Amino acid sequence: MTMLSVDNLAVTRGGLAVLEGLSFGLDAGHALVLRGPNGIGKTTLLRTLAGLQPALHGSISMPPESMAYAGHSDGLKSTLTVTENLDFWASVYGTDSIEGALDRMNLRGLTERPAMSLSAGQKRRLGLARLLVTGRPVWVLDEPTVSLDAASVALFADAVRAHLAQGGAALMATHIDLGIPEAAILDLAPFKAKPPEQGGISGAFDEAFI
Amino acid sequence: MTMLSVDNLAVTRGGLAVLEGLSFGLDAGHALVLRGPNGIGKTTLLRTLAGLQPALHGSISMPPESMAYAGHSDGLKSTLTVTENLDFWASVYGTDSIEGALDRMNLRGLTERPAMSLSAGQKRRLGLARLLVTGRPVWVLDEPTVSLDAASVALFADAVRAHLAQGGAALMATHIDLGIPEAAILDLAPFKAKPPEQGGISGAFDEAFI
Amino acid sequence: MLALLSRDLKLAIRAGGGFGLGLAFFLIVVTLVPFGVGPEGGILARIAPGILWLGSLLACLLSLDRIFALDFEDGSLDLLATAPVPLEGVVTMKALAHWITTGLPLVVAAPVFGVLLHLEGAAYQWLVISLLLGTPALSVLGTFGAALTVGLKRGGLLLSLLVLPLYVPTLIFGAELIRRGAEGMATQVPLLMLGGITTAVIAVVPFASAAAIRVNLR
Amino acid sequence: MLALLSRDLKLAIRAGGGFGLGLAFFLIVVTLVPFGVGPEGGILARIAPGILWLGSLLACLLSLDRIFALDFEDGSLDLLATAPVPLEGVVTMKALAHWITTGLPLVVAAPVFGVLLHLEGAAYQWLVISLLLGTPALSVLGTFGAALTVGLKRGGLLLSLLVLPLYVPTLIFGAELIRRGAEGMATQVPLLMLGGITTAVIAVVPFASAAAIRVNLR
Amino acid sequence: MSIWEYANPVKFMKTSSMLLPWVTGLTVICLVVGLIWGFFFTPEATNFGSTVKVIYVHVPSAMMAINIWVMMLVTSLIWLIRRHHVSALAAKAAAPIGMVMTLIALITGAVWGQPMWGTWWEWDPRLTSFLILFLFYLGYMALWEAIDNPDTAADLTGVLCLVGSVFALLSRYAVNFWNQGLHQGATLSLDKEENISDVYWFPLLICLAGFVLLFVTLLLLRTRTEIRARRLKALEQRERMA
Amino acid sequence: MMPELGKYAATVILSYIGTILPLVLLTVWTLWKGAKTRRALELQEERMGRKNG
Ligand code: HEM
Ligand SMILES: Nc1ncnc2c1ncn2[C@@H]1O[C@H](COP(=O)(O)OP(=O)(O)OP(=O)(O)O)[C@@H](O)[C@H]1O
Ligand SMILES: Nc1ncnc2c1ncn2[C@@H]1O[C@H](COP(=O)(O)OP(=O)(O)OP(=O)(O)O)[C@@H](O)[C@H]1O
Ligand SMILES: [Mg+2]
Ligand SMILES: [Mg+2]
Repeated sequence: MTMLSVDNLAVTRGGLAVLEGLSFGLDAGHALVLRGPNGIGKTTLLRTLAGLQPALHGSISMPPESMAYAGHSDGLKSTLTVTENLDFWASVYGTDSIEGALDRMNLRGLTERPAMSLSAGQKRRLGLARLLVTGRPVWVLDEPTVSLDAASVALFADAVRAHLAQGGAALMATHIDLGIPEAAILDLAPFKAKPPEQGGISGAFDEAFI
Repeated sequence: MTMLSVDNLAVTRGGLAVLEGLSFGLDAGHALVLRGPNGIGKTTLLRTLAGLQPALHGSISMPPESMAYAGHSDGLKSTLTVTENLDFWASVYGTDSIEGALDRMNLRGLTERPAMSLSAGQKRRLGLARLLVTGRPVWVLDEPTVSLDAASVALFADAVRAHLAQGGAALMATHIDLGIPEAAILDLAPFKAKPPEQGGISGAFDEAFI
Repeated sequence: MLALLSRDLKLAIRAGGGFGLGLAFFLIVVTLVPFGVGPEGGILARIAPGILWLGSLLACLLSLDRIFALDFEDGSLDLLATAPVPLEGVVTMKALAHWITTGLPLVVAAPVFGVLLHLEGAAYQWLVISLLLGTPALSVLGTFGAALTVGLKRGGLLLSLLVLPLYVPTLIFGAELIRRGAEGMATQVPLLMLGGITTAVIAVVPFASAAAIRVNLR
Repeated sequence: MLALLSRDLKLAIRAGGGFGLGLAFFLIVVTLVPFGVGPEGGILARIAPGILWLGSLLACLLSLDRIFALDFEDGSLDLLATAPVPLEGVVTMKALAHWITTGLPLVVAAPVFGVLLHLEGAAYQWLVISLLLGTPALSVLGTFGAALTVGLKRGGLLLSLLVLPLYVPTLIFGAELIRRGAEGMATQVPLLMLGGITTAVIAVVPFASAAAIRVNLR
Repeated sequence: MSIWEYANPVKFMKTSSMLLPWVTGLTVICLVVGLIWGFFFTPEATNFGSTVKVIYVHVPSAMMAINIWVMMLVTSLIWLIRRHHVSALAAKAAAPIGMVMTLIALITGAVWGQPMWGTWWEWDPRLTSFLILFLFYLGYMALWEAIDNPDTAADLTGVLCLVGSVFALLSRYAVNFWNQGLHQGATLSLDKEENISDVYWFPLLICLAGFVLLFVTLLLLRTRTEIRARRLKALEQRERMA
Repeated sequence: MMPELGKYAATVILSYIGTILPLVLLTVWTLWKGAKTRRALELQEERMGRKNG
């Protein structure tokens, strides 16, 4: 079953196209890793898929209410404890238990700590635990393993595998190895937007003035 | 020549010792990589060395005004351009030219962009360029290559090597490979602070209450 | 949705007495006015309704700029915008939390501050009524301003600048209501206007705020 | 050091008219007061010195909370603390930048606002003098408050609570200076006190602020 | 044995638990005797009428409000200079008591002002400077609450207390300059005993002692609580470490 | 028993109430907080199996 399909998509940042002609599909049980040099537009693409900004062109289709997004920052409240942070997101998404997520991300020993007193990697683990409590099938993750040590990367890889096994799907941008060799890889470099005179797409906001 | 020597150091976070009994020296022309799982105390150690917090015990010696510190965040002003950001730090450190740094970190094409419109990796490159303009011999870096793509990691490794060749030294905490195989590695796990009853150091602030 | 409200209240309390601070600021404004204006009771009584309203308005204003800014900075706003809750609801809950932590305590404490400014006896009941009717509008309008300026560094002053003109009608009718009440004149008109403004604001403005946030996240 | 000043000024301008916003807020407060108080010229003239001082004080206050907060959040403060500049100097430069963007424009524009409030003729020169002497103290004290609350979420209101009582002497002598000046009374005492307070504050408080920042970074 | 030994939490806990029953007993005796004597068995004064009885709650609370701030200043300095934890915690423990004392002085003053000056509130220098003192207490307490790390909080509130004291004094002077005021002058000095006759003087002394003792009792209780809270936090962290 | 307070009865009584009530509240709060902390500390000490101070 296709969870997400993207057709001839073009995305913009700061009024300028950054990626164009992008088409791919993501099936249930599969993971896709986005790669590409800094500034190619991975974050922009993921934000567009998450509905945070409109696409310039092309179409995105996915079942309604099926996506969970995690960006560069984790959305943690520094004065709330680990449990309170997770509980909040669980009730926003209408799921009930955070116990599984705490175990899976090895946060058991930290439950009563305010998020502010966590180390960089511990914060990130908490951010990933949030994904587990959303109960959404399509994960859209921007550099999920930043600051994680080897053991935590393995935890993350296990969590992704379990998610895929339950029929979920995952789309991840990264520069480093995620420890999920079975994931397909999509290199974004070929889709870099070209200026219109070289056959690139036109129609980004500012183009009207050119 | 020894640039930095640490003797029987103990560092605290939130009133509790996290690392203890740490001794090492760093010679000019050498690099040392700190490793250890999330939350072991790498950031705490580096902040202590940088003089941002007092050590619980032990001594740190290094020539005065010789250290440049770069933490998890880059200290960029989002409304200033790349050049303005660098210029500011250059004049704070009393060095004059930022041209070399721009070239070495491949920021030439971005000079007039406000920092806010950079991608995660571009921001990090700018943060590293700041180090180059400090003109300080001892670099103390916390996860310097987060969010960098492979090409930028190589740029960074080259910059470190050039710095070492000029008689500098570098101390770096990281979880991923920095591409500097000649650097010595110090695993912090054995230095984890133990409770006093197991022979750990006592005297952290809250100990008086126990 | 209620989770959001309870989270915001929790955050306000954690951050060191969310409830008390608005009040304390109000108290400070009320204290400073006589220093500026001079201590004579007559003059103070004359300007008391205006000052009390101005004080609550400013107390409101100062707590405003962080309504969305913190959520924006730590990425929660992105996550809330992709979560299965309507952004209009989020905005309304934020305004409600703001009112509970700032507006409501002001309503309760205002009579005490009235004493400090020699407010006339008949005016106290009208003071409470007008604040009770008016402050919700302040919170909702403030949320709108905060939504417009979310993501701007140093939004504080800009926010005030945007919001204060929107506060003018509420301020005018609020202070007028107290003044008329104190002098025993007819109070229907300001009362109706104040109620009307608040109702309309609560019904309409959250949509504008949600739209502003969507644009700002883009 | 100068680099720091010019950076802060640049930031203030980039962030959408740093200079204008303090003024605009001042203007709004000055226009809202007649709405709250009623438009009679007599009363307005009577309370004008106080309101002008209160207005500048609040305009100052509103722009205060971000003096260090932004630098703390993006890590610049850590880097500045490890840079070869004394933290006392950093603090002083920050206060100076704040004064240039907020205090100075207020001094220049205050006479115009005086007209709006029917300020008496003889008072204008004293208005300018008292603001010129007093506002630097406001900025330096504000920097102290900002240093105490750096790193606290939702510092805005707490900051006001800490700082406003410290503003009391300046406010009293400032407003008194204008009032006495307007009435042709002797102005030495308030003048000397105002100048003395400002000088002492500038000489001493930056050390306290720098100490507070060091503690906060720890 | 030096006084600094009491800066050790364990020593302080031991000593204070020994002291507490005695202090508590004395407090109750003084307060009950003083207040009952003041309320029931003092004659009317010519200029104040029966309201002279208010003096037995008004003056002690007003004096305590000031003295507690001074005590906080001293303990803050001890903390800043010698870094004895108990003195920082004592300052923290004293603040709410001082705030309540200030509040009582304001309430009784306001109630007293109604018949005497015909107004609940007047911007008299003495009254106004109390209002400012109240604000300082509020700010001090709010800062303690807002900071997580107790060490940091102790340092910052200490600095605030220092700066605040200077400005409290300055405000007092400024306020005096600004408004001459209605409030009673200081008749309560020991060398001018004739100003206040013995009938009023003795119960007042007892009340004063009662308020001081009450402050000591509450201070001991609250400091003990703060020390326990600190110890609890340390133990929790220790548990986490193991 | 009750002394003759005359026309100022309200003033005197109000001021005593205004004193005793805050003091009682402060005391109750202090004791309550003390008891709460003490209980939490005892629980913790029990759990960690240690006792001193
Ligand atoms: C909120 C209002 C008031 C405040 C904050 C206040 C404050 C004070 C203070 C600080 C003292 C000095 C205690 C000392 O000797 O150190 C005092 C004493 C006194 N107050 Fe008030 N007061 C207030 C209202 C009043 C009123 C309305 C009256 C009666 C008309 C009054 C009568 C007195 C008297 C008789 C003393 C004793 C004077 C002496 O012997 O020193 N106070 N009050
Ligand atoms: N506000 C903006 N205005 C103009 N250009 C922008 C703006 N924000 C980002 N860009 C540019 O858009 C491009 C895409 O950025 P994006 O953040 O999507 O990159 P990325 O692939 O996620 O990079 P990284 O791996 O470094 O995170 C970059 O070249 C960036 O410089
Ligand atoms: N404010 C605090 N109070 C109590 N404990 C804290 C506080 N801040 C950090 N810690 C704890 O101190 C320990 C050291 O943290 P530190 O940030 O130095 O780790 P790190 O080695 O840099 O980890 P990472 O690789 O995840 O960045 C962690 O266990 C962390 O949870
Ligand atoms: Mg990115
Ligand atoms: Mg770290």
